[in-house]
Amino acid sequence: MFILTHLWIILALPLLGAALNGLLGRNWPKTAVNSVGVGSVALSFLCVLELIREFLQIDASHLWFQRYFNWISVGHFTVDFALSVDQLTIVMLLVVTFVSLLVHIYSIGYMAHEGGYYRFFSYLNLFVFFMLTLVLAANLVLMFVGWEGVGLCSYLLIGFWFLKKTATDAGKKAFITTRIGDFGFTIGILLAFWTFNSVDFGTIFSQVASRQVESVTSIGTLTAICLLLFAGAVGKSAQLPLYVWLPDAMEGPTPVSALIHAATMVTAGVYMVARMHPLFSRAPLAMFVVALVGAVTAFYSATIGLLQTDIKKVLAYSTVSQLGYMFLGCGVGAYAAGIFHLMTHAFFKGLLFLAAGSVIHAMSGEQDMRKMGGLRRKIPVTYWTMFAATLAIAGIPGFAGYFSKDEILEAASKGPQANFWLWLLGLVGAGLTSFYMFRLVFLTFFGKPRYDEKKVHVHESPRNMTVPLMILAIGSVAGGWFAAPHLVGGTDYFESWLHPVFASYQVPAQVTQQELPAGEGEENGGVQSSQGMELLRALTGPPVIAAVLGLLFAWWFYIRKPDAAKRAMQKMRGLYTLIHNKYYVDEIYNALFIQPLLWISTNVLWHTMDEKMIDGTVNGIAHISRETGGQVRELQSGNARSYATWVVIGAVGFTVLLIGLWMVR
Amino acid sequence: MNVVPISYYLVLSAVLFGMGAIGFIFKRNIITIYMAIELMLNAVNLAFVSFARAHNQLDGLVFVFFVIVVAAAEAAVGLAIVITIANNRRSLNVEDVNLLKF
Amino acid sequence: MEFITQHAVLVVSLVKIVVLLFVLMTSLAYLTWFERKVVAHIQSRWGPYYVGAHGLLQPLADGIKFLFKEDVTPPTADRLVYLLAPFLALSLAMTTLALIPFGPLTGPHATVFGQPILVIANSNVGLLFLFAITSIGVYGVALAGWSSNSKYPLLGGLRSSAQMISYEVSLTLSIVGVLLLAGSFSFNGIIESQKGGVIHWHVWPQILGFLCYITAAIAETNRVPFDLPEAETELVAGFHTEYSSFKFAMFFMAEYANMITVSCLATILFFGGWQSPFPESWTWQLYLPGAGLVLLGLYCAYDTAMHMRGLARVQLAVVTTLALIAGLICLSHSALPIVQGPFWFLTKVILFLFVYVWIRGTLPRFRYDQLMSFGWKLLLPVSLANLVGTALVILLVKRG
Amino acid sequence: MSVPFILFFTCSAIAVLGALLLIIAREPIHSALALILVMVSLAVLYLLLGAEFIAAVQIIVYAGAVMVLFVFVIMLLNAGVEQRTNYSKLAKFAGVPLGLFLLLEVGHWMWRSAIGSTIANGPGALSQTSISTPDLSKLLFHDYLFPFEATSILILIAILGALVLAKRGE
Repeated sequence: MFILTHLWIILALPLLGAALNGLLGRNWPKTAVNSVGVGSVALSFLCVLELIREFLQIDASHLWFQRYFNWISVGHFTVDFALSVDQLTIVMLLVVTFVSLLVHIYSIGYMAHEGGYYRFFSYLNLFVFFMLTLVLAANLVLMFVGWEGVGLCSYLLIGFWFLKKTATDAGKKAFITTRIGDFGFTIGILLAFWTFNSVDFGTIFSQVASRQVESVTSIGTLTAICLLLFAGAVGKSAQLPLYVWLPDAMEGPTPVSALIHAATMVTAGVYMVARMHPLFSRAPLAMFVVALVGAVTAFYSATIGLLQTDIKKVLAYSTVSQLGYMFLGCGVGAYAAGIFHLMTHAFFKGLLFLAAGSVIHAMSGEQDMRKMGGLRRKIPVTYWTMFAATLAIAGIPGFAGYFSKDEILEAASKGPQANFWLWLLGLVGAGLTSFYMFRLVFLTFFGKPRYDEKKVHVHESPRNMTVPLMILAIGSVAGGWFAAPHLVGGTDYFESWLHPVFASYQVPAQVTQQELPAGEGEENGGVQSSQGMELLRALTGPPVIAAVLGLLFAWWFYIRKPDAAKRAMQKMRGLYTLIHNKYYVDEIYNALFIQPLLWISTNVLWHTMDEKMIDGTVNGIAHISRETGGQVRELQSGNARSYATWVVIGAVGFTVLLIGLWMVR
Repeated sequence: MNVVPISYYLVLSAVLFGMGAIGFIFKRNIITIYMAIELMLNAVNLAFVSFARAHNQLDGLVFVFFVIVVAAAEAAVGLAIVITIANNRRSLNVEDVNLLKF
Repeated sequence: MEFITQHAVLVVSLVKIVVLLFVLMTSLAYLTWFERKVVAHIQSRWGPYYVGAHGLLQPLADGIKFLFKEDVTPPTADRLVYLLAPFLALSLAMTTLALIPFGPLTGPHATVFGQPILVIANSNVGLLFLFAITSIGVYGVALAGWSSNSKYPLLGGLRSSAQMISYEVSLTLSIVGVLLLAGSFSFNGIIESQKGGVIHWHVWPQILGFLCYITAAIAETNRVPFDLPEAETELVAGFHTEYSSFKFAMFFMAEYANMITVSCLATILFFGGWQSPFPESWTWQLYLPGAGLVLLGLYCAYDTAMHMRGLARVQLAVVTTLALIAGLICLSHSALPIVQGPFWFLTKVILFLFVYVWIRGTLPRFRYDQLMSFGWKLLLPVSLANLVGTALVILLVKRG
Repeated sequence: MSVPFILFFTCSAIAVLGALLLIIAREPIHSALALILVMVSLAVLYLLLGAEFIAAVQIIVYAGAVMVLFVFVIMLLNAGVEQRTNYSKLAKFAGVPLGLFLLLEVGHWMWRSAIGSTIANGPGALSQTSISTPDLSKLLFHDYLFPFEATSILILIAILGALVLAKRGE
């Protein structure tokens, strides 16, 4: 029970690492920095494992809650520094610590030749600390702390090469864009407190449990809260319309993209929605919005991903769309599925990024896929691992992505809040996903080398980079097998593991029938049909077909007839340019928000308010006082008798005053 | 009635104080200005004593002591300053000692 | 008659003042004679001899001379102050004597109409008043020095004021020890506290204080060896260089009056005032004054018979008869108690005056810086130490 | 007219005259003498009020020490007749009249204020007993011990200051 009672250790370790590296690491040898950075994360990973061991021994039916000290106490607004653990947390903890451990190891190799080595590791550790805070937090405010903290670290790491203008800009963009969402999040927290007189998850949920479900038409506080919180999620998890920062965030080092912008931070939104599921379940409208946003984003960014030429940009857009899937899952009530996808996605997308990083490393900094090709032989490890990840994300049966995505789509089609159009969007998105992913693979590894081989000599990455790749590959291959039995009508272990969390605050009975996780729903269906049929149906389901189609198209366009792609482009030029320019969203935002804002802040705030009003007042005051001083100082004539006269004048005045007062009395 | 009313003393002290104030302004010689200050202090002392007598409390007299002490200290330092001024400026007229101004 | 009984205070005080003034004037005059004689004998001279027997009429002659000399006032002098200074000096010097008790205030024949005979003003803070008056005494000298508007007097005045301020401090401090022992500001209290013979006098515990006091007192009265304000070798005659005739005489009288005051004070503070040195039980001591006078008379008679010729013989005969009569009166039973106090008191005072003259006859004059450093660096610390020590001892005695 | 009244009026008259002289005299020494006069008469008034000790201290410290210091300094600097310059118009036209006004104001107020009248027949006003010095010393050395020490320190500092200044003066 040690770790369970001392949860803070898990947080403290990375923080300690960050502090050590950040404050002292400047003059340390690389090995010391490594051992601190990686060691701290590894230790907290071990702590998590121990935590799980202990967690399995206790009655895990409800939230395990640990209060450490009272942090804020204003009136009856009290916030404790309290941590809580349940199955959902455990999953997140595992993902976060595991992936970040791998990324740390990977970074040793990848960042080997970079300046500010210690800074990088200190940031990474700090990020881990904040992410774990976010995950372990037992109340909204503490969660918000982690929420902002990861934002900060993401900003720092995106702008890690702060000499590069684009990098710093991207950092700012990320920070500001997220901030917009966080604004909603903050208000959501306040509203939640206003409603429940507490920000503590336990109390909120117990109060919610007694509340009425708000119908789609009637918008109550719950809906408002959910929508506001979701706004934060939209910002943080790069959904429409706030996704714009994520592609730019690729300016950061690749490990960062892998850890923060694929595996962990961006999924914080999903985690939050899942964590707040009692509220969402009772606000159908909010649920629908979540689902809608998720689906649309999934499809939309998939389309953008089609034509990206920068290998990391492709991955970025695919991340956006995958996040969309997760939200879709949560939106249609299949939180488990969403989280499941989150986990698998953490594996394969992290892997993809790391592999891409390895490719870039091999191409010594080249990111444009059109200048690659035929790397299959030169960097086999990277190739194989990446291929596995691609299969996974494309949703080829048997691989991790398949199970999770399949569950989401299934929930979208058959779940309680099933909606055909959302399902359709998701489906098409899945097809597009597999298309652009295979396009990426083919462009990168197949065909002839399109780079000049004398200049660039391609080399496989060092061991400490490839090992994480392999580990993650295993993860992304086998990560989904928890759910495998469910194909043949068995139970979905992941589902059942998370079941207590999502079952604890169910909405009243008549809904539960539908709200039951897809697994059981499937079982009911599975009674009359045989397992073989079941398996067949699952393997030939629409998602699979879509995935295979995508694969074939990609093969056709980029292996079989490379020029076909161009012809296709000629055909639908308008659409091409539109998509190629990412629907001009950045330009639109620029025109709609940024330019007016700039104009206002330049002309109104700066030139008028600041220069004219504020400076005017200040200088004016200074001027006035100088003038008056110039006049008044004449009084100091240096003649003591005048001073004496002033004294006497004061005395007379005072006496008159006294007498007056006395007379009045 | 065989005893002088206290208010007489008070009036006297007020008058003396006023004259001290007038002298304080009117005189030009630093030393005499000091004397005017001493006069004011004396007037205040008189007021103290008469109040003490009026309320049968000795505290007033104690204050008189303190006033006297302060006056003595002030005279010591002040006269030392006067001597220095006289040595430096060759004049005791307050209005000639006017370097410290705007 | 009933006027007297009604306004006893007024009448009796007036009478006392007149008597005291008369006595004081004559004694001042004869103090000069005394001094000159003693100094002369110290320096093995005869001193005044020709004017009257043993020059006894010399003071009279001097007085007449002063009265009839021309009174010169320097044209540049500040007339008012110039005039004021000597009066200030003399009047203040004399006023102090009003506070001195020459004998017991109570007892047989000690009071008339309930008013004590042997003291003019009896206050329970008499000592303070005495100090107050003496402290103002400075002005006489200082103003004289300033007003006569010439350099020697100015220097003399400066010196004297500085000297008096500096020595007044240690004078006062040296006395506080006695005050602590006596626990009273009134002369009577102090004298009463030394009841019972020589051993109870304050000289013994306060010997240090006494020495400080006597030194400071000499300086305070501008006497040798501290007579720098009138150091004839340096500043012609100090602050009274410009003064002539009776104003000059006033300064002189003031100086002698101060001497007397200081001696009285010493007597009261340290030597048991008007109390006799012998314990009460010795009754024969009551006859001492009478006996003394009679012996004096007898000596004078012998002198008259043997050495004197002509007019001097007549005078001395008068003196003799006076002495004898006085002695007989003193021996008379009714007068016995009254004369005791004054007798002892005057004897002690005269002794002190003799000491004064003695010192003048023996010691040379200090240098000014010596004077100052002596006053501030030796006298003041010693008297302070004495004060602290006394206080500590008293505290300890009181405690256990 | 009883004795105290006569004493009071004579002394107060002397005091006021002295103050007047202090103001109008051009010769610093005369001003000093006038001030001494005022102080002595004030001392007599203290006696009249039964504060013998204060009276004595007044004369010893003020008349006997402070004023002697003044006279000494005047003699030392040989301060001549004060020249009546009028560089400060303010003092000439506002100061003196205001001072006069202050005098009349306060005096008048004191005269007819209720405070004055109540005090005139206040508790201690009619008792002629003189204030006992022991009580005074008790008060001074017990209740006001700390201020007493503070003033002693003040004096020490004053001495040092005077020394330093005088040294620089030489």
